[in-house]
Order: sequence, then C-alpha cells, then structure tokens
Amino acid sequence: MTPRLKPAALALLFPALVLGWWEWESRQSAGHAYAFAPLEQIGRSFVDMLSDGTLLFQAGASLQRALTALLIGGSIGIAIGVATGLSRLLDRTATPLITTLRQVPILGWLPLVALWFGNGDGAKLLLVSLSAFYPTVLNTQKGMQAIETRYAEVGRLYGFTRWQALRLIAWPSALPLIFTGISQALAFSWIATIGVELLFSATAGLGTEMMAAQVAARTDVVLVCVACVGVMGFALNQLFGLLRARLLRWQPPIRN
Amino acid sequence: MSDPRILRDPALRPTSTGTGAVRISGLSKHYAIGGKAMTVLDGIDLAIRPGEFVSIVGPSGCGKSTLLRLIVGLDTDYDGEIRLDDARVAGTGLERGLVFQDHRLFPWMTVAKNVEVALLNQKLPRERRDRLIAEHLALVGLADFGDAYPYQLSGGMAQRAAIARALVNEPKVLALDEPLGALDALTRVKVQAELQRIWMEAGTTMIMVTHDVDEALFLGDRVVVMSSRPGRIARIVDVDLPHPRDRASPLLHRLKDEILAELTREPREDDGTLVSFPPRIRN
Amino acid sequence: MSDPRILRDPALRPTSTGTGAVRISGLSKHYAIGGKAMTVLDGIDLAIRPGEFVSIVGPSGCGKSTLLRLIVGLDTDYDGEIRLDDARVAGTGLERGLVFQDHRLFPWMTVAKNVEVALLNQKLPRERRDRLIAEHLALVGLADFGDAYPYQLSGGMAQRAAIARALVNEPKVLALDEPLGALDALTRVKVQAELQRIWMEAGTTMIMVTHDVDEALFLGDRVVVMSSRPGRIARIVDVDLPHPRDRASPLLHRLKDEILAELTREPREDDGTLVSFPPRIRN
Amino acid sequence: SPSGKQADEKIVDIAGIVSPKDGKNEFVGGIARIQEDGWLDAELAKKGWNARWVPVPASVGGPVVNEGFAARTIDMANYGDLPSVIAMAGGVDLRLVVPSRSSTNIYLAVGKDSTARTLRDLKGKRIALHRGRPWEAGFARYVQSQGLKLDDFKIINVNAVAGQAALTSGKVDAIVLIQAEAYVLQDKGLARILWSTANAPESWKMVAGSFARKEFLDAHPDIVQTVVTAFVRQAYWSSQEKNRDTVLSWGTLGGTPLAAVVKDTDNNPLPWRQRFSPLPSPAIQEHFDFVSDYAFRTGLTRKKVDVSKLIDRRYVDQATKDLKLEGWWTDPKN
Amino acid sequence: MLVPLEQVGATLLALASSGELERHVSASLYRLTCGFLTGSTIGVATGVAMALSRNVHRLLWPSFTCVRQVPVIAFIPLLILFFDVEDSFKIVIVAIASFFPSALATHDAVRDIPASHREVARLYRLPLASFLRRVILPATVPQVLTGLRLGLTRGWLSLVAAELLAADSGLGQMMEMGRQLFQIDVVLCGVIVTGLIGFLLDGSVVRLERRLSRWRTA
Ligand SMILES: Nc1ncnc2c1ncn2[C@@H]1O[C@H](COP(=O)(O)OP(=O)(O)OP(=O)(O)O)[C@@H](O)[C@H]1O
Ligand SMILES: Nc1ncnc2c1ncn2[C@@H]1O[C@H](COP(=O)(O)OP(=O)(O)OP(=O)(O)O)[C@@H](O)[C@H]1O
Ligand SMILES: [Mg+2]
Ligand SMILES: [Mg+2]
Repeated sequence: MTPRLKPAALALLFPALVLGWWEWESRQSAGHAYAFAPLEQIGRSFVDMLSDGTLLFQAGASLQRALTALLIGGSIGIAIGVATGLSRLLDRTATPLITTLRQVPILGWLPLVALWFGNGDGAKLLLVSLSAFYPTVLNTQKGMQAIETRYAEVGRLYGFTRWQALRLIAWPSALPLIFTGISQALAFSWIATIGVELLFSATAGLGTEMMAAQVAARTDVVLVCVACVGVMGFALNQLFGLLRARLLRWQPPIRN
Repeated sequence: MSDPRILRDPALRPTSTGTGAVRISGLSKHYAIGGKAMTVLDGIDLAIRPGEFVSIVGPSGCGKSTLLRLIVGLDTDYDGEIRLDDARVAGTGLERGLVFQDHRLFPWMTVAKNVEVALLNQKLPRERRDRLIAEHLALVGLADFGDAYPYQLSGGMAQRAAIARALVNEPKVLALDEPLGALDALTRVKVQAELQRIWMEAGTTMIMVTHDVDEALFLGDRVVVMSSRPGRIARIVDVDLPHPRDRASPLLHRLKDEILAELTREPREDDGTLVSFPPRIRN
Repeated sequence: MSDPRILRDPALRPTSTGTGAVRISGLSKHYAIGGKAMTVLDGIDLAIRPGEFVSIVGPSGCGKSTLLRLIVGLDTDYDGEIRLDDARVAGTGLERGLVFQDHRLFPWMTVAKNVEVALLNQKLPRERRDRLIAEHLALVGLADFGDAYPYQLSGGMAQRAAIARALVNEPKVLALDEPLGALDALTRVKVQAELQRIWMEAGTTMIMVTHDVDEALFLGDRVVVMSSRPGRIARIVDVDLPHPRDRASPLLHRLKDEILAELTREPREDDGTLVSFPPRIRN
Repeated sequence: SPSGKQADEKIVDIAGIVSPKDGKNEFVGGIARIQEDGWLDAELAKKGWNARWVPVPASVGGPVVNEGFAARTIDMANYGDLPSVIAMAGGVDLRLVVPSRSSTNIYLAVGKDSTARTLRDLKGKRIALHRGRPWEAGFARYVQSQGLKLDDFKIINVNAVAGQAALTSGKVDAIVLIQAEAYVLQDKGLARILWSTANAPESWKMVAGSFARKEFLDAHPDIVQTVVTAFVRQAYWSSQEKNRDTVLSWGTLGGTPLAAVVKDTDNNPLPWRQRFSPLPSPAIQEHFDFVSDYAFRTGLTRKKVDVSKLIDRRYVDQATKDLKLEGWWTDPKN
Repeated sequence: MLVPLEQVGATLLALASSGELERHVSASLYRLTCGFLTGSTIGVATGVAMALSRNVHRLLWPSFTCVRQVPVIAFIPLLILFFDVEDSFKIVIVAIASFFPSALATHDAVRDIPASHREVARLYRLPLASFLRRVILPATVPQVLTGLRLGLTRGWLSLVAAELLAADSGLGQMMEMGRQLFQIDVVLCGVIVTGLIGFLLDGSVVRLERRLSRWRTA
C-alpha cells in the first residue's frame, strides 16, 4: 500500500467494519431488521430523500438553526468566559450561578421557556444557544485562568492597560482552549437543535424528520438523518480546523 | 553633544543632573520553598546615579534576578526601600525596563510584534513606530526575522529580540539580566558596543547582571559583587576609566583578579562538590 | 583504572575500541519561515571518535542547536546521514543524551522528580534510583533544592538541574547546548571540572556547543568552528594537549586567537549594525 | 408574555398535530384541507382577522398545546382528551367546541412468539406503556373490566418508539399502542394484536376534538364560531363517501402503510358518514367523566376536574344551521 | 406566568417527605455514576490515544468527529435491542454521552502540550505509563477536567432525555411527568434539584483540579 493511501484506508477501516457488522445484524431476524435497516434500503431512502429535496431542505433548516445559535451562545459564552476569567469578583458571583444552571437539562427549561417565550423559533434558538454557551464559557474561563505568570509580567513591565493585557496576552494564550470550547459547542448545538426540534412544536429540521421517521418505524430514514448529521458535523469541524490552524500558526507544528 | 568619552568619565560627570537615580536602602527579600522561609536578599544598600552603568556579578542563586525584579517593580513584597528619583517604587512603570534572563517573547506574536509591545503605550505615529522597530531589529541583527515566530528563532536570536524590545522604548532605567549569556563571542562584543553606544547617547541608567567579569568591568562604572546565603553586597568596585575602554587595560586586569578573588572567597565544603553554592534553606 | 591523564591524551587513546562513535556525512537541513525555504545546515561532515570531547563554536543562529537536535534524533527530517556506531540514527535513544539550550524542566515536577525523568526507562531499584538522584543534585549544588519547583529556581539553578538530569543516566553520547551559559564564573569552572571528571571516568562521547572559546579549548579534543549563512563547518581545530589542561597554556592561547580570527572573518555590512549575522532567508 | 401576541392583534392561533411529508410538516385531520380551501381565511378577513396555524408534533402534542394555552399563545387546538383534562386541572379553562366521533382505537400487542391469548396470561409480565398519555385511561378501563389492576403487570414506562424496539427485541412482553402502529408491527410479523377497542364501547376510545380557551371564547365568540364553522364544513367534506380514499390517505402521512391505516379505520362500527359527526354523543361525555375521574384517582391531576360543562355544542349547532346541514348527521342525543 | 415560589417550596417539601424525591434522585445518580465513570474513562483513554498515535488518529478521528455530532437519542432503538430497558440501557446512554466531550477535550489538551515538553519525554524515551502519568496528566489537568465537566453535563442531559423515553424513576422522569401533567412546580423542583446536584458534582471536580495543579504559580 502506498503511504498516501494508508491514511485514507485507515480512516475507512472503522466505518467499513461497522457497516459489515450492520449488514450482518440486519439479516439476523425481523426484529433486528427493525433496528438495523438493511444497507440497501438505507441507500435507497437516501437517494429518495436527496432527489425529492427533503434532505437538503431539512438539513439546511437545522444547520441554520445550529449555526445561528452557535454564533449567539458562543459569543456570549466567550464574552462571559473572558469577563469571569479576568475579574475575580465576577468569577465569584457569576460562576456558581452558571455552574448551577448548566446542570439543568434543556428538558427542565422546556416548559418554562415555552411558557415565557412561547413555542416559536425564538424559544428554540434560546435553548440551543444555551447549549452552545456552556462549553465555550467553561473553556474560555479555563484558558483565561491559565495565563502564565511569565507573560503577564511582561505586560506589567510595559504598562499594559487591562484591555491590552486581554487582547495581547490573555486572549492569544487562551485561544487554543477557546477553540476546544467552540468545537465542543458545535457538537452541543447540533445535538440540542435536534433535541428541541424533537421536543418543541414542529418546524423544519432534521430532528423533526428523524422523530417522525422514528414514530413511523422508518429506521432507514432515521439512519439517513443520523448519517447526515454526522457528516455535516464532520465537515463543519474540518472547516473549523482550517481556521484554527490559521489562527494558531504561532504554535510549532506538531510532529508525531 | 559634547564628546561622549569625556561625558562618560565618571569623575567629570555631574551626578545630580538628569533623572534615573535609583536608591536602595535596607532591602531584604524572603521566599518560601515548601513551607520553609528563605532569605534571598539581606540588607542591600545601593545608590545608583542617573546615567550610571552598574554591573552586578555574583554566584548563581544569590538573588541577582530577584534584585532586578524588585527594582523594576515586578515584585513589591519586600522589606526596606527602593526609590527612583526620590519616588518610592510601587509597581512597574514605563521609565524602567528589564531584559529578562529567559527571553519571554510572546510565542503568539512575530518578532516585530514582540518588539512593538514596548511601544504600545506611547502615542507614536505608525510610521515612526514601524521605523523604530525596524531600526532596533537591525541593531540586533534580526532585520530579516521580523515576521518569524519565536519558535523559529535560535536561542541567541531570541535573546537579541528581547534586547531590541527592551531598548526600543528608551527607558530611563534599564535592568538587564544576563542579556548576552547566549551570544557567541563576536556577537557579544558587538552587542556590548551597541549597548554602550545607546547608553552614552541616551543617558540611560543601566543595571546589568552578568557572569562575565570582563564584561562587567568593560561596561560598568561600578561593579557590584554579591555573595550568597543570603544575598548580600560583598563589595563594590569602582572602575575609574573613561568609556569606551580598552579591554587590554592593566587596571581592568587587576580589578578582574580582585573580583574573582572576592567571588572565590565563597565558603565551600570539603568533598569537592558544589553543595554550598546555593543559599541554604532555613527552617 | 589507569591514570586518566594518560588515557585522555588523544594521541595515546585507541580510537576504535569502545562505543559512542558518531559519523555525520553530507548532512543538510532546511526550515521554512513564512513560506520561504531556508537552508540552515549545509553539507556537514564530521566523524567523532568514541569517548571524544568535541566542542562546537559559531555565530548565533548558525545551526548549532539544530545539529545537536539531529544527532540525538529529535528531528529526523534532514538530508545526508548520521550514524551512531554504524547504525543509522532514526529517533531518540537512551544512549544519546542532550542538555537543551533552554532548561526544559517540567514545571509541574519538583527538581528531584525532573531528574528522575531520565531514569524512568531503566529498571532500577528505588533506593539506587534515589541515591543517583541525590548524588547528581549534590554534584550540581542543588542538594537542598530537590523539593523545589522550577519556578522557585534561579536561572543558573535551573540550568544546573538540567545538567543533572542529562548526566544521571550516563548516556554513551552526550550533547550539551550551551550548558554553562547562565552560570557565574566560579560555578562554571567547577561544573566544567565535574563534566571533565565524568567524561574521563565514564568514557562518554561529548559534543558541547559553547560561546566561550576558552571553555571550548579547555575541554575539547577538537573544536569545530562553524560559520553561518548557511551553517557550515569552517574549520576543525585539534587541541593536542592531555587532560586536564592548564588554562594558561600558551598553545591554548594561540589556538584561541586562531579561532577568534576565524569567527571574525564573518562577512559584515558596513553600517556597523549586525544585520549580517543570521543566515539570510532565500526565496 | 414576550412572544405572545399584542392585545390589539387580530389573530387567532390554532394548534394542530403535524406529520412530516415530503420534507414539510403537514397538519393531520383535514386542517391541511381547511388551509387549502381558503374559506376560513376569507371569512376571517371579512372581520379583519387572521388565522395562524401552530404545528405541534404528535410526540409532544399535549404539553406543547397546554403550555401554549397557558401562555395565551394558542387560542384553539385540535388535540386529545387526557391533556385537556390536565390543562383544566392546571387552571386553564377550556371548552370542547367541536367534538369528533372519529375516535382513536387503542391496541394491546404482544410479541410474535408470545403464547398469551388473554390479558390474564400477561399477569406479572412486562407491558410497555407510556404513562400520562391519553391511551393510559382507555387501557386502564380495559384492565379494570377484566377484574385486574395495572399493578398486576410490570408496567415499563417507555414511549411508543422505544416500546416498539423493546417489544421486537423481547425486552417487554406486550405494548399498548394507538391507531395504525399496531397493524404496522403485526404486518411486519413483529407482533400480534391481542386486544383492541375495536369492539369495545365507544366511550373507551380516545377522543380528539377542537378545544377553545374559555377566555378567548368569551372575548371573541364570533371568531370561534367562524373557526368552528370551518371545521364543520371540513367534517362534512370528509364524511362524503366520494372523499373516503383521500381521507384515508391522510393517515399515511409520516410513512404509515395504507393497509394498516385501513385496518385501523375499519375498526369502527359507525357508518362512514357518522364518524365525522361533530354532534356530541353521550359516549363522549361519559368518556370525559371517566378520564377526569381516572386522572384524579391515579394522581395524574391534583384535583378532580369538573367536565360537566366541558362540551359546548352551541357553536356546532350554529354551524350546521348556517351550512344547512341539519339532518346530515344523526344527532346521538335523540 | 410563573408558579409562586412558595408553591414550589411546598411541592419540594412534599416530594421530599414522601420519599419520592429520594427515589428519583438515587435512581438518577446511580445511572449517572456508572455511566459517567465508564464513558469518561474510555473517553480520556481514546483522546490520549488519538492525540499520541498518528495511526490511531487516522483510524478513529473521522468516525469520531462524525459520530460525536449525533444525538444519543438516535441510538436508542439500537441500544434497546442490546441492553435491558431498565438500568443498563440508560447507563450506556450516559456513557456514550460523556464519552465524547471527555475524549475531545483530552485529545485537544494532549495535542496542545508544548513541543518542548514532548521532546524531553522523547529524549528520555519515557515508557508510556510514565509518560502518561508524569507528563500528559499534569500538563493537561485543567483541560481534561473541563472536558469531564462537560461530559458530566452531557451525560446528565442525556440521562434525563433517556429517562423521559423510558423510566419509572429518575429526576428526568419526574420532570417529564411534570411537563406532561402540566405541573410546572414539579418541573421547577426538578430544575432546582438537578441544578443543585450538578453544582455539587461540579464543585468536586473543581476541587480535584485545584489539588492536581498546585505547581502552577500565581
Ligand atoms: N518564586 C520563587 N519562590 C521561591 N524561591 C525563589 C523564587 N524565585 C527565586 N527563588 C530563590 O531565590 C534565590 C535567588 O534567585 P535569583 O533568581 O534571584 O538568583 P540569581 O542570582 O539570579 O541566580 P542566577 O545567576 O542563577 O540566575 C534562589 O535560591 C531561588 O531558589
Ligand atoms: N522550528 C524552526 N522553524 C524555522 N526555523 C528555525 C526553527 N528552528 C530554528 N530555525 C532557524 O534555524 C537557524 C539555526 O537555528 P539554531 O537554533 O540551530 O541556531 P544556533 O546555532 O543554535 O544559534 P544560537 O547560538 O543563537 O542558539 C536560525 O536561523 C533559526 O531561525
Ligand atoms: Mg538570575
Ligand atoms: Mg542554539
């Protein structure tokens, strides 16, 4: 095998094994076929959903929701993370509250948010944003708190204002962790999107499609949705990785 | 400006004009290691005239870096007093600069940006700022490396970049912590000459820690010799020679022997190892 | 063991016995800075005998650290060949050690734990391991600082701790990158003596980068003088004197002048700045 | 409430259960046709009003509608029986303005290899039942009629989806389902229907209908009347034999096979036309009496809801008069 | 519209004194503990392996990145086939949910260890165990713990979701029934209790972190 092929082959090995196992399971019994829709049927559903536009439409709706929420929740999360990372007072007051609220499952908020904000898109966006908020705020806080004294001292020496210290020392040194946070948030907001689509009043979205298919026992459709969610998440992550590499080019390249 | 050679003759120079006088009196500093208190500096008294060049030599771990940190105000937890032009030092200030022993370049900035850091709090027009940065990078031989990141520099290059950063905003008092330690002999001689030129032209007060007694004598108006356990001033040697000096001067050789003798007076154990070098921890 | 003074006379020493021979041939190394390729080392050929002490001197940024990194196998992306006892170097190995230019102690470990790192890959009984660590800490004058964390050390103390870590597992080949740069004159002389003693007793092959030509000549069987833009071996100076040497020996003085002359042959710009020091970036 | 409508906004919010179809959510039960028809919009427009349809997925229909009622973001809704009783217990006053006799069947299915023939055979066995959902009351009534209690079984509280998976993998012995789901399973050879409300008294079946918020009703009786009339018009259309196939096809939204839908629909002794009658039958009142009682007895509600005034037939009567449909449906009252 | 606080208080008291709250809390905590311990342990191990070995990275990373975006709820029909509907199925869900954040955070943390630290380890050819314990662990403590905290949160969230789909006990079930039965005070009790439990769990993670990063100055 040429060295070029090897990474691709390795990357595909795992999915291939899973698919093989899947096909085998689906042939076990009717009961198994219920959960393990045969690959061929999944493929057919995929083609159907692609050609009638369902997939693109639903995926687009979910993607838009997830990304908007990521933007809202992520930026608020970073802002609050920075603020609490820098100010001990804020940290003491806000962090326990955030930590407590963070543990309340979306499901807990659901009735309250529905009562206060209705069942519309706003409420959904709020809940998804909340799920993007937590990972970013946590990681940003961690990043801001891990500033090395050595570097902080340079800032003191040159009379950095708080804003300069933030922009030139704290922010760049926290950046790797902030990226981890955003990448966690990406997954969280995806998941929450599907979740609220499923638990709130219906609008377009992969979650809605998935739930309906599940109710109708169309495991094949569910799996097409799942695969679609996964692949889109993967693609977003790759894009995001490029951005990360660009912004963190000051780190020596990693050689294994 | 008059002949710097004459201006720099300590005997001829007026001591009270200009700013940048540092007066240290009764200075002591303690650290705790593993719960045990340790005296690092003990009763330091030192008056530095404006525009003076003071070299500090002393065994490893005797508190030289600690002393510089206190002077620039990075550490304000000490006993005694440090005054700059009669004002008590209570924190860092742009009029006091420091070249750290480790270079401390920000890894996330290019070399040029790292130098710019020192200029951020001065309202300078952009072109002037850029010109200053370029000039100082050229000064330390890094003209081609403005866009490199610190991980792409060699040890000596990083140290030179740190020197450029410290010089670029022309502080009144500049403390240098072994700034030339990682430089090869030739580069070292050149950077020494540059340091001296800047010192003479700008009238900066310079306090330089070095391990090279030749260097201390070549540059310093006075050489402070420290001893350890705890860090004290063992002796202050006046170097009564105008600048720039001739490295081969017999006076410098004599003074060097004196200083080395002072340094080797350090108590030592008999087994030949170096256990006695660092200050002992006291309970 | 026979008289080390005789054993260490390069003329008397058998060259083919023992292990630790390093053979470097046609070695070149390139880096990229901002997309531009830069040749750092170019056509390096060097054969080091087992148990030899080779000193390397050269201008800042000429590729000395890079060369050491290649020898110990931290970087395997190069052209040409490096062989240790006839086996091609393809990665790190416990038989090759390195003292980094920056100390690289792990900040989360005490000094003693940092030294222990070098022994983790050897199955040693705990007491023996502890004894080795204590001995080597004492050797570098840090007996009292085993429980201190790196941030509690002075610059020179950290460097000494790094030396202890490199020595404790007795590698066959030890590369040292300006190991004594941050040490004061006295400590330096003592650690030099210790290095020499260990070298003579253990028969380690040592390759030491230093900026101190005196040091290079005092310790080295040969002194490799490098030039920059790109890094090349300008000259190799044999030091035909038995160890330990007399620092005042006229031969050493003559060789020092020669080496300094070689180092100052470096091309330079006319404006008096140092722009020419580092290798130029080529597109 | 922040996203509720302004007081002066002339919009009536009507919630309906949706199923996805071709990538879009479609309202079930003929609402889609009301929208298409355009009559309602035109009538409301004459009064300066608009209808806003709120889609609600079946899986969370009850809570979402109740929350909307409480937040006054929903004025009218088409949904099931137990949730409306729960809403009233929670302080939201409702009126059932369009009852429907096309009631929903409840099924008990066992695994395909099960030897159970009667409910008694399942004593001590595991039955998947989603608690707090409408079909719980109907099933409880059946259990009661057999001289048993719910406690005689090991009730596994799972939703229908998880329950079906559990049944096919043998993790439970039986499952309570509604509508065509049971036939889907049986036709795939995964389950066998043991019992259903097919031949049970009408009052055992689940009831759906159009509910209106009392507050809204009192403020805008004319608007409610217009909406009710639209629903009755729709019921009339559906009840015509020529539209039977179209109506059946609505059941296949979300991918349910037609065959299963037909089998479920056939489990109704009423003739086709009468199934769409909006005229309240005594069975419906009896059903609500039982549900209210059951909910209180089992602790689902904290107080016993008075359902005696729940059904308000004035609007339906007015509608049949306006549409000149008197006599099209037999009035069960008589 | 909000339920009066005193009513929430009364409900909370009633739930607590009837023993119902305790039943739900202990059921949830049991599932959470088992699931989280399994999931995060495997997660941390996988994260380390992917960051350290290029081949493991190639093998797992694409699948990992895809699958971690998928809500656990989508796997429920599969999981029900293999696991008991009662506890083990929920434990597996918590494990899966907490696996991903722990693995990702660990992977990133290990990858971000400065090259200079890794080089020292390479130079002394540290055996894997020592490398993990002495270099990877201390260098990554804050980040990994952040990942674990997120994993805990996500495990908790998914548990509640799973309890909503299939459970007779557990705080999720309590809240879900509260929603179904339109008893917002019960939901609020759930919110308060889950928040409180989460806060305590989180606090212990934070304390652990402080212990493990004493070497940091400042
Ligand atoms: N943050 C700290 N906490 C505890 N002890 C410290 C700390 N910083 C320095 N020390 C101790 O203070 C003493 C003096 O340190 P300092 O860095 O001033 O020495 P130095 O004279 O600069 O030595 P060198 O020449 O090796 O750099 C040392 O013994 C060191 O262990
Ligand atoms: N990771 C890297 N990426 C790009 N360039 C690098 C990198 N590391 C070193 N260089 C370049 O390689 C050249 C040689 O560096 P090296 O560290 O070997 O010099 P050196 O001889 O050790 O210098 P010094 O005496 O100052 O330590 C320098 O010009 C430096 O900019
Ligand atoms: Mg120092
Ligand atoms: Mg170097």
